[in-house]
Amino acid sequence: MKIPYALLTLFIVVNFGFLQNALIQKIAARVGRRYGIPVWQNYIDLIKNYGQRSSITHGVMFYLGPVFRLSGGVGLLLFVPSIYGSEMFSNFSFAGDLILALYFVFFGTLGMALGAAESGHPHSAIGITRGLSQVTAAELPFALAVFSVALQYQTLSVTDIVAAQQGSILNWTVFTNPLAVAAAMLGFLGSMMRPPFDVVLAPQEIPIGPPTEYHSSYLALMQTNRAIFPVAKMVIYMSLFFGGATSWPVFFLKVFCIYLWSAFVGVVFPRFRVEQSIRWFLIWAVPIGVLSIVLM
Amino acid sequence: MIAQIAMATGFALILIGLYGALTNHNLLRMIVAFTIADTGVNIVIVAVGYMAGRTAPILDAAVPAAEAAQRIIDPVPQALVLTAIVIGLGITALMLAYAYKLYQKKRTLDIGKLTELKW
Amino acid sequence: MKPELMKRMVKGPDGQEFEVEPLRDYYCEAAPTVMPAAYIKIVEDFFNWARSESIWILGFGTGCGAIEMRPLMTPRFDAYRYGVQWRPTPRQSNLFIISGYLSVKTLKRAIRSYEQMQSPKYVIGLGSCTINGGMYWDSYNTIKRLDDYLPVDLYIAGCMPRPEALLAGFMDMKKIIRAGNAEGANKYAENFDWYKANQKQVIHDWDMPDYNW
Amino acid sequence: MIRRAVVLALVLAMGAIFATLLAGYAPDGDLNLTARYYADRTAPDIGSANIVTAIIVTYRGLDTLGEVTVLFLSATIVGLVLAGGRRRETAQRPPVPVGELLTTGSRFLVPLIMLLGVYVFVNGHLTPGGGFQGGAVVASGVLLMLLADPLKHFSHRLIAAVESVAGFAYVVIGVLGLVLAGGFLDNRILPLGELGALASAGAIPLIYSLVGLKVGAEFSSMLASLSETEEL
Amino acid sequence: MVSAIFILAAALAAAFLLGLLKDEQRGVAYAITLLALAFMTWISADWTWAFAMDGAASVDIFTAGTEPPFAINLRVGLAEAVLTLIISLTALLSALAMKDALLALGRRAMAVLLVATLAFCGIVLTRDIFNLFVFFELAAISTGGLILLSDDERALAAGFKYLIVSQVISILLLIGIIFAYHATGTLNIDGMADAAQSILPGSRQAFMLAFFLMFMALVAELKPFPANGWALDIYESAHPAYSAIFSAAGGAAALYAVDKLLLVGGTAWLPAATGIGVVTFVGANLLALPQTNDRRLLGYSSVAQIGLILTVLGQRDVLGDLTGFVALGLLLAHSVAKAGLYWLSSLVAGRELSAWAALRGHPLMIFAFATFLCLLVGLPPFPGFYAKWELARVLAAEGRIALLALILFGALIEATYLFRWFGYTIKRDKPAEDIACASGNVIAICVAAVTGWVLGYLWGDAANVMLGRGNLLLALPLLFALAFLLLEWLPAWTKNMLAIAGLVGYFALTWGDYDPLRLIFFVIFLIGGAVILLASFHAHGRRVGFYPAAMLMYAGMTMLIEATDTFGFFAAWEILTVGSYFLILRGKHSEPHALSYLVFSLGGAFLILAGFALAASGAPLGVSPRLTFALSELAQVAQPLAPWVFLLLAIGFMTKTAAIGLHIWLPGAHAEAETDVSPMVSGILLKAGLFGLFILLMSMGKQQLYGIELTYVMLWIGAITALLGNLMAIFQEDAKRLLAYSSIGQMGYALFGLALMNHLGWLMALMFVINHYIYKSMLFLSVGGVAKRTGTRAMYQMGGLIALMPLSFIAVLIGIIAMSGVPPLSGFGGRWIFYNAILESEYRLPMVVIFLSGPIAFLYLFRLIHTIFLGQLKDEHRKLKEAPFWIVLPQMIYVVLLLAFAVVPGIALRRVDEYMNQFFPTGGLNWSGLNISSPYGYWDPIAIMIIVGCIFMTLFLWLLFVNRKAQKVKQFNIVFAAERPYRPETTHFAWNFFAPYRKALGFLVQPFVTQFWGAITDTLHTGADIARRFYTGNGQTYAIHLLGFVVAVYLFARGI
Repeated sequence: MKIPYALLTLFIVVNFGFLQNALIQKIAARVGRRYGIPVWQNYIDLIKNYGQRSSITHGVMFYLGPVFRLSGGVGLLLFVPSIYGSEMFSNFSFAGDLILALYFVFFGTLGMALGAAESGHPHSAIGITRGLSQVTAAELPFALAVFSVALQYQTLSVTDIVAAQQGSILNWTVFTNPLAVAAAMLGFLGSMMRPPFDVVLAPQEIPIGPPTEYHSSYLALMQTNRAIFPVAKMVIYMSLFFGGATSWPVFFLKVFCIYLWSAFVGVVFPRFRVEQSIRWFLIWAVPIGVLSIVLM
Repeated sequence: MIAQIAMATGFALILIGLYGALTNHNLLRMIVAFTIADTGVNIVIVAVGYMAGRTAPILDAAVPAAEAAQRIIDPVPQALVLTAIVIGLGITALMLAYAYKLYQKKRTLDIGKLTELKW
Repeated sequence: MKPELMKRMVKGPDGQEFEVEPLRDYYCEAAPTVMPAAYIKIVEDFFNWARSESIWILGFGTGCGAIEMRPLMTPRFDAYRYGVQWRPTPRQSNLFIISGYLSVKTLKRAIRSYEQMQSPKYVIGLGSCTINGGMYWDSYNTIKRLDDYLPVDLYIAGCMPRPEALLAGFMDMKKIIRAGNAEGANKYAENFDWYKANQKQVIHDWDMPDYNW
Repeated sequence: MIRRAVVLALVLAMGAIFATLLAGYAPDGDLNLTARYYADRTAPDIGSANIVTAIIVTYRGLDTLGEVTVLFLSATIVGLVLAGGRRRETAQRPPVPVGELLTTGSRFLVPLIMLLGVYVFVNGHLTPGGGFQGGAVVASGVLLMLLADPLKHFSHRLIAAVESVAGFAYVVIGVLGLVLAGGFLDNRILPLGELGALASAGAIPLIYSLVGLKVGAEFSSMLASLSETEEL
Repeated sequence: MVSAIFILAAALAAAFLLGLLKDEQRGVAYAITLLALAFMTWISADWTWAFAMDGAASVDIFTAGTEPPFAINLRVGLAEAVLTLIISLTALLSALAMKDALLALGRRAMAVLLVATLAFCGIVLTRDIFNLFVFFELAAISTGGLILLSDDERALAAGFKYLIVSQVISILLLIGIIFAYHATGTLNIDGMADAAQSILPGSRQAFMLAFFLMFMALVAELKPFPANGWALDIYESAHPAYSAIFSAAGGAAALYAVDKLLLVGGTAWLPAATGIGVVTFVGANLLALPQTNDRRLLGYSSVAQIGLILTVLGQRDVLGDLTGFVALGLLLAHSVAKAGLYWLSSLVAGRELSAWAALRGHPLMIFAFATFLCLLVGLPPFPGFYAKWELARVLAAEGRIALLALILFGALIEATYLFRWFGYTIKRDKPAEDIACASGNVIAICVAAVTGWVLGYLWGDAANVMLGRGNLLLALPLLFALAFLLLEWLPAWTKNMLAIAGLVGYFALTWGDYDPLRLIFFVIFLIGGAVILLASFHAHGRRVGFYPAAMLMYAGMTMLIEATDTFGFFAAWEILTVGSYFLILRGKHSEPHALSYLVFSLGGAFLILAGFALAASGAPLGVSPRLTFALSELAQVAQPLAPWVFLLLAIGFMTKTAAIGLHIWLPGAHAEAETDVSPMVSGILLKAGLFGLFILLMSMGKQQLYGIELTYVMLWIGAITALLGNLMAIFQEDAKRLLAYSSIGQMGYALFGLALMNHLGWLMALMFVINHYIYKSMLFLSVGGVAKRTGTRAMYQMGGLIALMPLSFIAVLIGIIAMSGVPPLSGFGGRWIFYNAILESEYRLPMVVIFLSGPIAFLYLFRLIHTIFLGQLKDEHRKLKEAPFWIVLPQMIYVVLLLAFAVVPGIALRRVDEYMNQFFPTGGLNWSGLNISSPYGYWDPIAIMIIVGCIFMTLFLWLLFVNRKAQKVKQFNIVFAAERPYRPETTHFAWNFFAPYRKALGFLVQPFVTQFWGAITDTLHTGADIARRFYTGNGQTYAIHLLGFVVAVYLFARGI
């Protein structure tokens, strides 16, 4: 009985993802006083890429890259209950708790890295090194925040954490455990590939890092993932720190606001080199995380 | 009193012998010094056996077997000293032979030159 | 032929000697094939509509026209509104703008990039230099007619057309694509030998496979 | 210079130890336990007039056996060490001219010395002296002969034979002591005889004469090998 | 029974008889000598048999038919019989060994040899002090004579130095004897001992001084440390066979003389003997470090061993009746080993240590050499091991910790330079001329080796009878391992089959009687070992030396599990250390690393020995020191002692799991080992350390030392090890070193889990044990297979092998997915339990360090797979074949195992979970059906696997369908900014892969630890190098040293 509802959640989130990405790009454009892309542009790009007639392949692992990536995104989304309280939209969260979500993030990254490496392109290899270094550094504050929250609520299951935050706004984690949320949000910046930390996919740096050799239908899969993955991650942030969503409108609003946080920071700051971003996380984000644990 | 004097001379001879052996570089002088030390030791050994007012441990007309226990001095050190002398001779003979052979091979009698085996 | 592309004998770690022929071993030698359109027309129209609405341009500026493309990214002209985007790799791009004179040396790179693009792919030539050699008509090292070497879909005249002209050009390009006449890739595949002959006639140090996948 | 100072210091330290020994020394009033036993028991048990000889040959027989081996060992090793030198001896160097007085004197004295030596080690159990002293006297006789006639060739075979036979006999007597009498090297394998007589004190005279012969042979072999290598 | 006096009489008679022979009859003379020596050996053997078997009392032999105090008597007890047997046997074998030298010098030398043997036997037998002096002088003179046998013309100078020193010794001894006679009135040792008690106070001081002189003279004979230059020169220059006699027989005799003398002196002089002994042991061993001449090194080692035995004699008051067992054990081990080594040195032409590489062509000689080294260092089944154990136990019981520490430190140094030498023999390049295989020498060596093993058995038996210790040589696993020594002539694959059958068979036999925890380790050790051994089928030829070493390691591990008492545990620990050392040493460049492995492991083992000894001492409570100490009784150790025991044992076990600070041996040892040895050592051996830690924590639980919680410190060590281990792994260029450092990191994780001291923490540690075994062995095998094919281990020289070696690629892919903890596979299980565990524990800060090391593990794993399998294929690797079948097969088994373990972790963990309840009742997992839930969260492995599998397959099939017409391109068809890539080498990105991390966190991996240990070893070496200049080679200086030594001891004795 779970599968159709899960597919429904997936459908909603994919569409919401595409629209949200377009909207965020439009906002970024408007900051640059540009009109920005039409909201449905992502759909068109997807169809065009999927519609490409020819494609090349570097080997089996080249196929597995985008497949790992997208299954990572979809899996992450489905292992965490989207809507609190509704049996329909708790997806496959029975399979594993917060730790599963925390480690499933690496599933996509690992697959992407393997696929890009198979292409044999040195630029994609350098891109992967940068991506992995940065993501692992960004992972630490988030892990500390998760540990602090787990300590605070004495549980690892997402539904229980969300349940503990119901009632008034004041008992959201952002108010009861601000340090953890601060660390998590700083960590969040690192994993969203937005400007301060976007050296990995930056178009001009080394031709767009890992996905250099990907095109047509592979790129189509990656684009769908680029829609789902951020939303899936933000669902976790929302459930842990911002009281979770009891209905879809609340869900869309909260996810959008979290995404705005990384957009605002992204639009303002220039690009970090990788060792600068590693140092930045270790000097700024980690102490806050540690404080949140120690003070717990 | 006599025993003390004899023993003192014995010790003095030992010390002189040791000092001679440990400062002279020439092998032969060392050997001679050691013989002096050996004689010193022998004197000490005999001096230990001395007992005032007694005679040599030979049972003859002068010292009948019956009152031997009161008349003779302690025979044991004398027996020991005999062996000590013979052994001292043995080692000295060997050292001389070695000195000769070393001179034959190395054309020198200076102990300071025989230091190939070190560290 | 460069030494690294020469045929050479190589000894494997287990002592086995074998011959390595770089051009055969490093590159795929398959010739391009004609890519048929989707099965039914309605699907092809739909795809063409999508292709026209999201044209990804290869960031490969040759000659003086490339500078004209920069304003399109700025708020004043903002080509993103029309679904136009610049992609750094030929793999992911559909449109190749030859913006100005094309020296033989750059032609070699242009051909390599064009062949690495996925079909359907379109070429736009800017300025007169691509049409008839322009002011370099008698130069020894530029090519005179772009059409002999790459299948061109659209020319935008002007000794360097202004951004507005480019935008207009894009609009025309959209019409061509939507009409389904932008089959430059298949044309290239059909007369592949003709194109190759022209190209080899001009490029003398041909040290790459016939078709660069 | 420091070396001498260090040696002096060490020797003085040893001197201090000896001084404490000397100070602590007090000659005994009367014979201690072992000496008293020897004094009382030598006459009846061993029957030797000279108690020192009794101790040397019987009571501490093993020591003496050890001594004899020490001498045998020194002779053999000296022979071994100087063996290398003997080959050069055959190059007949002109003899050093020997004084008239020495040759005649030695011809007269040598037999007397030999006689004295033999007397000393035969009467070892009666009069002071014994095998070793007698052997030494005999060796001095041999030395005198060597001095008189440097090229005098002693047959090493003979000397070695005498030495070995004497040694072997000594060991056999020791074993006999074990088999027949109370223990190894016990002199009661022969009748004790009465105190003071020549044939008294069991096997002591026999042992002591064997020792005398052996010591004489060893000294002469050492002297011979030393003299034959005089080419320094 | 022939009276012992005939030993002396026969020798003398033969010596004199030789005089009668003509010079030409050298053969006859040699025959007589051998006959005489054989007769002497037979008598002493006869006596030994009588005493050992029938347990008869010691027999006195009177000379000259009168009772002892008035005549010289000889006593023959068990000790004397054994010592005379050793002396005469060594002399006989040495006579065989120096046959040509003896024949060259003629009958005189043979006579001197006989007299030398006589003298040594005399020293042992006689009970009269002056007679002892005579025999000592006889020994001195005969040594002077026998030195001429050597063809080294420096021997003469050594002889002369020896004579000078013996003159000084004789002076001291004579004066001592005469004044002792004067004070006590008798020359008989036993008489003197009784008289000494009842001496009147006036002359007591004089007697003490006399005794001091005698004692110093005899101790000088024992070559005490500062004053033994002369002995070393003799050892170096004399004929090796004679050095064997001088060291084995001379040492034994002099030691027994000192032992007899100590009876006279009473307990006042024991501390002095101990002091001199320990100074000699440690000093000689230290100075042996920079030695390069093999015979001089053996000289130092024999001086050290004699010093050790003197220390044991000095502890006579504490050891009581064990003194015989311990002192004789060490003495016999020393004598047999030293004689054997000297005979071996007579075979080898060159004098440097690496010249012994000539032995390599002769496996028998290598075996003998290894036996002698193990005898000397006192490794299990040999007597030295039992002796060392009892010594440690008693010393700890008496609270003499400093002495125990010094002895263990000296033993460690000795093991270092001996096994460094063994490493040179196995690994350095063979010199030109082969060894001179004279039959006499070979016989002697073989007899010595066999005696060594027989002694091992005898001491085991004695330990079993006297102290209830299990006789190691009767342990089935060890016997199985040693049986392989006899099967060396079989081809490798048969031996491999036997080995696997043995392992699996033994498992099938005994797996029933273990609790779940031990069972898991048992499965990993035996079944895991069998699977890895499958990879050994790839080797061809006979692989001499591999199977005994491997089986020794496995035997050690099985005995470790079976051990119930501390002795069994420690014996197993040392057996597996020795076995693994020989195994690692087989690698091509593994010599320095194998040595550092051995030194660290032995250091750790000695700490464990000290720990167990302390635990058994139970001194503070006045509890009588326990003979056998069960492992479970570790819990009852008294409070003031328990933290120290915990500390020692923990550090000992942590050297084996390579915690930070003790880890520098691991990368070299695991990387340089052979293809199929690396997984054994890394996958299985590290678990032995963890097993030890489990036992320790199970029994002793939390301990406080000066207010610091020791498990908390272990927590930090585990965390830092995990972080730095993983961090160092990132920057490695060599694939196997990367995996080795990752093992350090993983062990850090397991240590962390253990130190959490809660239910889930231990469960996590166990999960890591299982997981780490599976994927580390798989990764090592696959990297080994690739290295075998490509001929290199440097990752930047490989690349693009995915098409050529697909199976290895799959194995590595599954391995890294599992290892990085990514959900579907079993690594995630470990991480999940880890999270639950840290939630329960009350500590906070160490978790931060562990969190960082988690993702970092992901980095180096990707580097491994990228640089080897993906990226650009090099020209010379175009024609590579897949890794050999037998190396790939175990990998495939592991893949299946991993998948199975990922889906159903319950099979291994469920029963262990219940077993853990007895230690930590709260916080267990409950295994309801498919779902595993803990107090905090839940985890459903099967559901995850299915969901991820379905999503993955649908997308994969979809993409395959869409790209069915995709054009397969080759390696240079890449978008290279419209240019053509130059060459595969320059377009494969592998060198300095994680440059950003090095820039950001490079400061964390500065080699501080290596510098620290390097500094220690350098100071030891340079210190020893400067100190040994003390022996200037001048005979006179040596005599001055001796005099100075006497004066120093006098001042020291007067001081106390």
